[in-house]
Amino acid sequence: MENQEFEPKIVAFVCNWCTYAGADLTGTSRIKYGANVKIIRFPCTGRIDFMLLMKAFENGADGIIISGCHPNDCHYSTGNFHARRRWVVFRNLLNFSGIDTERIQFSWVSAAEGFKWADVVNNTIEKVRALGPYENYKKINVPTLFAKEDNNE
Amino acid sequence: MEPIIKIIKSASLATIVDKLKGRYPRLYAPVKKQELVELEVINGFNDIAQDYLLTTQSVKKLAFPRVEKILDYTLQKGNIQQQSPDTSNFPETVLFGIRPCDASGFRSLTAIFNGDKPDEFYKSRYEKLIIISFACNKADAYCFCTSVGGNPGNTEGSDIQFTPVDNDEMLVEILTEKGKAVADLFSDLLSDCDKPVDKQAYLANVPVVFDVNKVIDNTTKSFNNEMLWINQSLRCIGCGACAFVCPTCACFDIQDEQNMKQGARLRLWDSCGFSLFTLHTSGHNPRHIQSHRWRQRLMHKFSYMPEQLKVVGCEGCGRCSRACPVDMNIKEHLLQIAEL
Amino acid sequence: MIRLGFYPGCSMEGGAREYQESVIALAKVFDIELIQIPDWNCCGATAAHNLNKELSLSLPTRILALAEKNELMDIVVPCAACYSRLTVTNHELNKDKSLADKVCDVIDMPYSGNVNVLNIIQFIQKYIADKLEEKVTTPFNYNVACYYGCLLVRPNGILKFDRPEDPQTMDILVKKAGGNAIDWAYKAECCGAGMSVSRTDIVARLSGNIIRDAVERKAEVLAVACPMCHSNLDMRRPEINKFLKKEVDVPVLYISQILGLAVGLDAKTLGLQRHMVAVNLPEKKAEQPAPITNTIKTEA
Amino acid sequence: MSDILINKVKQLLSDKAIDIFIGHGEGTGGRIRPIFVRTPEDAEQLIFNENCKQSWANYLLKPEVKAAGKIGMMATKHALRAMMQLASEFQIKDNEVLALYWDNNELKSSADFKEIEAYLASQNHDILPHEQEMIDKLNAMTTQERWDFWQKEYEKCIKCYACRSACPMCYCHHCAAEGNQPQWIPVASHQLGNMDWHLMRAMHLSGRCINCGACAKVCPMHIPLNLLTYNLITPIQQEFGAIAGMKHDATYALSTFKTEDKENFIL
Amino acid sequence: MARVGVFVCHCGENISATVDCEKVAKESGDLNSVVFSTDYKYMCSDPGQTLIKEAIKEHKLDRVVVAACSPRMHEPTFRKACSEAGMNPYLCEMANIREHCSWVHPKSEETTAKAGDLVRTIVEKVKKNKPLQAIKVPITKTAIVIGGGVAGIQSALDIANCGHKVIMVEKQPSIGGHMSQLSETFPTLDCSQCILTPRMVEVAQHPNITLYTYAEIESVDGFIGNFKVKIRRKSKSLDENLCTGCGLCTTKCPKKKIPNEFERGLGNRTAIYVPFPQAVPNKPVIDRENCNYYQKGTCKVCEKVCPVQAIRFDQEDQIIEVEAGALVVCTGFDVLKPNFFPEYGYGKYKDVIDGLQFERLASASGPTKGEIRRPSDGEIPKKIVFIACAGSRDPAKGIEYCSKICCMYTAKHAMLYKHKVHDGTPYVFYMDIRAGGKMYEEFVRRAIVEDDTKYIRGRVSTVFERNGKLIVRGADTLMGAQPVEIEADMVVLASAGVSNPDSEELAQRLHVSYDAYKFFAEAHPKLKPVETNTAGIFLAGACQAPKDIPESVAAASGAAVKVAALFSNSELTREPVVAEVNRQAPPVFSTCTGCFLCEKVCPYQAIEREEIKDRNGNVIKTLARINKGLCQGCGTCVALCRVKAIDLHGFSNQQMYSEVMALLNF
Repeated sequence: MENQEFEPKIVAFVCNWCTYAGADLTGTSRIKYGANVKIIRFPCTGRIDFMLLMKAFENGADGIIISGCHPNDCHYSTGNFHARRRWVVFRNLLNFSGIDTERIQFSWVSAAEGFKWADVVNNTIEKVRALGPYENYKKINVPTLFAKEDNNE
Repeated sequence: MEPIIKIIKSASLATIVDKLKGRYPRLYAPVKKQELVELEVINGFNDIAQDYLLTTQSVKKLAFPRVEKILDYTLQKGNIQQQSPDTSNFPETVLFGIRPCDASGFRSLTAIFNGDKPDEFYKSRYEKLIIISFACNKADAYCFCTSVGGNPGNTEGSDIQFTPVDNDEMLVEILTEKGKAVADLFSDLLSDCDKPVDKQAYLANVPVVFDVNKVIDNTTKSFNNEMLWINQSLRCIGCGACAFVCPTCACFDIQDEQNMKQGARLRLWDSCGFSLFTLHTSGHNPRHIQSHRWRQRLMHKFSYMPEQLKVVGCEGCGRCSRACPVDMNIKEHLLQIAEL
Repeated sequence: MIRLGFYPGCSMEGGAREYQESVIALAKVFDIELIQIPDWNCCGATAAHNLNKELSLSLPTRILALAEKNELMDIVVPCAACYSRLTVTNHELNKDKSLADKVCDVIDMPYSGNVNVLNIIQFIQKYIADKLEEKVTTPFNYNVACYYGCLLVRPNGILKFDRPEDPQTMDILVKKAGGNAIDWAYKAECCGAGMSVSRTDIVARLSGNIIRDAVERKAEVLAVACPMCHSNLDMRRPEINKFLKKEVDVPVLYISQILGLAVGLDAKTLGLQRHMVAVNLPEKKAEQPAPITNTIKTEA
Repeated sequence: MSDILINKVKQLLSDKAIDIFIGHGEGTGGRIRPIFVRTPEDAEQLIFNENCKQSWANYLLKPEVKAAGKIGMMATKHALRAMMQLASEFQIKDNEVLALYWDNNELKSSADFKEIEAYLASQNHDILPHEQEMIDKLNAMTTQERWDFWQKEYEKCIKCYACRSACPMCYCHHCAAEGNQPQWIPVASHQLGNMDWHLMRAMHLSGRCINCGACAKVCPMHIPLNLLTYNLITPIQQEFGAIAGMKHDATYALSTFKTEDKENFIL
Repeated sequence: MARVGVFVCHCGENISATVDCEKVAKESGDLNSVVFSTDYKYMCSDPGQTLIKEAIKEHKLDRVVVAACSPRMHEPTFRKACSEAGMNPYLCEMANIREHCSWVHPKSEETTAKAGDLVRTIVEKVKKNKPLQAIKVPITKTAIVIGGGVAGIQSALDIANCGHKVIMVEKQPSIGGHMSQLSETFPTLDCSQCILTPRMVEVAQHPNITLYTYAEIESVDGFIGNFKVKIRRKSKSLDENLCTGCGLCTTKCPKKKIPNEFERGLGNRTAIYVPFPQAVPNKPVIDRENCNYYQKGTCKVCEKVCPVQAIRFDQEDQIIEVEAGALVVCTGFDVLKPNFFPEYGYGKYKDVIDGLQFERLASASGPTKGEIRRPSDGEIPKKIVFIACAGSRDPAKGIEYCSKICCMYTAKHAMLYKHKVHDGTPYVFYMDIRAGGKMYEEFVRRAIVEDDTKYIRGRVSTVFERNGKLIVRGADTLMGAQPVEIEADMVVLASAGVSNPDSEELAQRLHVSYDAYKFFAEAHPKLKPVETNTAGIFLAGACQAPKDIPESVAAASGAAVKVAALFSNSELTREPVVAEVNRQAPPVFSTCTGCFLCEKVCPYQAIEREEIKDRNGNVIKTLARINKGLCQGCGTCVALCRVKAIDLHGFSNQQMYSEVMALLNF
């Protein structure tokens, strides 16, 4: 088992109108990418709550992809701009707290960028694979805590 | 049992710690951590804080942990397995160097947890505790143990109590059978007490500020005195610091934490100071303002507990006042109530 | 005492000495010291920038770097050509960081891109204009045709100074000095510039058109802010007159000289004697000249 | 200084300009505590000295205090900024709270947002050098070192929520930490629950923190929580040009955007 | 307990070639709450849909997960099928195991496992789905057309002819807009007034159209189908019901030298005036700023001469409130202000005029009765220079766009000039000739060839006066950038078309977005050219960008169709994917704190304030409320809300949280 190459678990948070559609195009174009990445559909990047990203790491994600419409292309006209600001701040906070922001890939992928989506996914898989499993979180996550024999304090 | 009085050289404490360490699986003692003094597992005598009044948190966590798992379960379709943790296997644990007010605090906790039907977790943990307390030779402006029936040399709840006396010696009081068994480990270091020692003379001076019975009476009578509670708690910001550092606060919350596969039921410290404490699902909150919560805190300790459990829910350690972000000194408030 | 950097460039030390003299004298009146950038070099205002871009940027960059080294963050550059080169250089360097690094490497000096280059009018606007009116002792009550030429206002996208086709800044200054800045058509036309030596015939034609329009609109003085313009309009007057087929003796003064006269500096200090076309301004009464609003009939 | 303050408050109370005054008072063993003065006589207990740096702005929204009537408050710079930020979030209105503050040793009083803004504009609002030093030190660490640093701190947390209670910006009636559908933040004060809580709080305060430092000062476990939010102040100011608590009508940095906002991490 | 059915589609071989669909179906049957799971070759086919419908009935399913293609493809199909089986359609979700799985991964265990993960994730999501009802919004079948130019007229008539009520609001005393100022129109050279006036009259007489001239929009509240609009009817100082439009007052008014705006200052008018003879309504207004009575307190000549006593000096502005279901914004454009080009001497030289002034000169009803005479001395100009792109396509002047109509009208001007001044010479300085359009290129060609217009390709640097002539100096770039000087008698600037000075203010009142040039912005430049980003507000004409008449009319009809389509139902049905602020029993009312930081985040201004009052009417709490009519469901507010008081139907916190948990824990 140990010799087997590490397969990271990656969650992708994407908006419905651009990246989800872009990933659909990757499919219709039959471009291949790693099966490690699984997509969760949001109406807009503006809907992506930073708490969900925290939850993803806590529940064993080794990497996260967040992707939406290019600036000015938002279906709701400005959701991605708001999201972008939040990411700037959130990323800064994570970094300051010692959470590895290398494991979070942000991207703009339009509905026409099927190839780009495959690239983003494959590159992220490679990057996270090189970083290895996210042990920090695995040490403090809930099942580990429960496994302790006597948590007295 | 009758207490056995002995004398020991202060210098022998290190040896005692080593012996305890060799005999018991866990040894807790006050440890200095930056600004805090915390009760921690120690490896040797040198880990122990040299000069401390009290630990920042009380010792209650050893019998009533911050987070305690009381149930484990796994989830599978149509098959939910559950399992309670084994309470018979808690390790024997020595608490070395805690203060008399902490030791006596177990009286309240025991009254609450083991009242009508013993709480399996508390009971099992408490039974495994060996309590070696150090009498206080100093006190601060927050201390008021003498006003609530305690004193700096109170032996209640301790198995052994040490009191520093003259000539780098310490008075040793072996108080229980459990204590005697422990003392046997270092009986070679103990010498007999040839002449009676006036223990009181070596204790800190903690003046009595109020008559606790007056407080109990007046608290009970003042339930409807809105302005009293409002004025007392106007600066209360509603955090849980007081309850969490208190050696006798025993309120808890039950929460399940689970993912898709497994989960656990946890018992967690809670505080009556939180607005959420009594919030109903409907949105109604019977204690909707902070003064009601403050009233509850005092009523609980000085009215309900004396009435129902025959104990005062306060040891006079003053931790709540020290921890209070806005300096609500409980001593002052109790004095005000006593003088009503 | 305000201390500002000063970049004379070649002409201030040669053919346009009176320009430098008048600028320094004028500054002095307003308690401003102009400090020559030590060890300054040529700005490269030739055709060089068409041939070798890096060289054409390196020369001005060295000047700017020297200014920065001497903590002269505002520098006054009276020559319009020098002003153009230095400002364009600042623009190019700030636009392209890698180019800036390369050029700094060439001159072996650091430069941040933050030295502020002021042409003569910007300098006056920023440091003098507010106090000008109270200092005017002898209002310059003549009809003045303000001639801006090309390099002062172009390329507008880079210099961002005044309106390229219809500049106004010098007119405003002349009015503050008590003069009547006339409305005319050749404010920003070409004077012939670099052809000054090689093709005097072209200069005569282009500058001639300028002089003719000014004179036809009753200008008594031309105001300029560029040594090259000055030399074409002043020094080439014989050729111009030949082209115009008449003798025109309207003098050409630097704006600094005009303001200098207005604040009471004497002709010598301002170097008026150095002009080719003699400066013989008629005596005027103290009051303002009759405003020549417009020569156009249609105007009511 | 105390005398000037006492006289002023006495007058305000006897003039009925205010009904209750929140100020600094002598606490146990030299500590400073907030006191609430309702009568001119009680005003004698007020003090003001160099130790009185605490902001009492978190009391402005407390129901019992509001019920007392018109509020006056001895306001430090941070308390005033808290007021402005609260105003920008529609929690207090212009001329609702009378703030007393020292401007160059002169005791000023104002309930007018514009005046307070003008005063604030004249003050320095940088975080303290030793705090900046700590932030720089943390930022200079490796990611793993930072993780270890914070885990050690989070481990101490007992989740008493004193940080939340003391923060003037944590005024929500129903904190997200208390939401349980879904249970975003584990209630338990284990390492994960503690970390989740502190990260969420820092994020919710980003762009709103007025660097009063109350969260860290009140922490009974001495966790330097303020660093989490302070660290975001500079980037938010630099990237978005926003600084909290300076204007009563400021737009929250994360409520708005510019199309030309910069980032360097989005592919 | 939810009863979930999982339906795994093979999509022929599209999915089953790489994913073991049978296994996926079987394993999803082991998931909590899944009471039925199956796989089938084509779920979207009739038998496939029947299979789902029957399973819903047979197994009493209350949730359905279809694992197939992208929900962007077939979500409506399956939701409809579920609905037909009596289930709430919003309790059906899709797991995308085709585009996001079978097509992008090779046949392998991992691919099948991933399909299983995706199904599990959606099963967990769907368990948190709540039954939703499509939102029905009642529609007020009245449209407000703002602006009475050709676009507004067209739009109003089209809507009115569909049988709906229209309220037209025009700022000026008369409708007609810029088109009424034009002489002839390109490329046909038919008279502008002749084709426009009948339509103006039709507007005035149409039973479905209410016309408010001299009126402006004061405020707009509400949302699609339910706008509440306040209209300010500026005082005309006239009782319109009494006035017969006899015009006696205008002839007797002593103030006669007021520059006439309609004639662009080339003619005069009186203080009480009708802007032009064909005005609709043909009733005067008093221009108070120029009226002797209002300025000096005496005169009242008009009152004295009025045979029907219709003058009302004490009349005040009137605010009327109307309800409307849709708005069409047709506020048109403006022409660049004169002093914009100091080097061309506009404003300095009387004989430098702009295109609209030339239209007036050329108009048979204009100040010169259609003769081209220069303003300064009334002489007929023998040499005339037209300067195209006066301001347009000039980044230095801040207008980078092409004003589009100038090439054509400049050619028309040259032609009209030549037709009227046979011995004159028209010159045109141009950058490029943009004559895309039916018969447009031919038209320009005619101007050049038949009417001998001298087209010079190059820009003009300056225009100045010398000896009574206007010297136009420019360059001829086709002659090697040769400098050119033309001694002209008159210069006509094809000044750039710009947005109205008050367009920004109006846009903010309407909550529609606008571009850098303050022109109103379409919802999509190609596919939604007459919509705005605010549902129910449409655009037409030159308020979007400079447009010629046919384009404006086409857009106006387009907008009218959008309005008519909207009005074709009595209710508007919308997807219920909207945000909602939670509500609880007193005393909490909601977890919303009322910080309103969400207010600015919303791209649709859908967040409103709701005051909770006690019985005495005192405000206890102010809460955010989402206007369902405006909300489009982006969820940006949801992620911002600190207390999680806002949630988004269809993508709720519970749903998204469950998805993350389910995806990662197995």
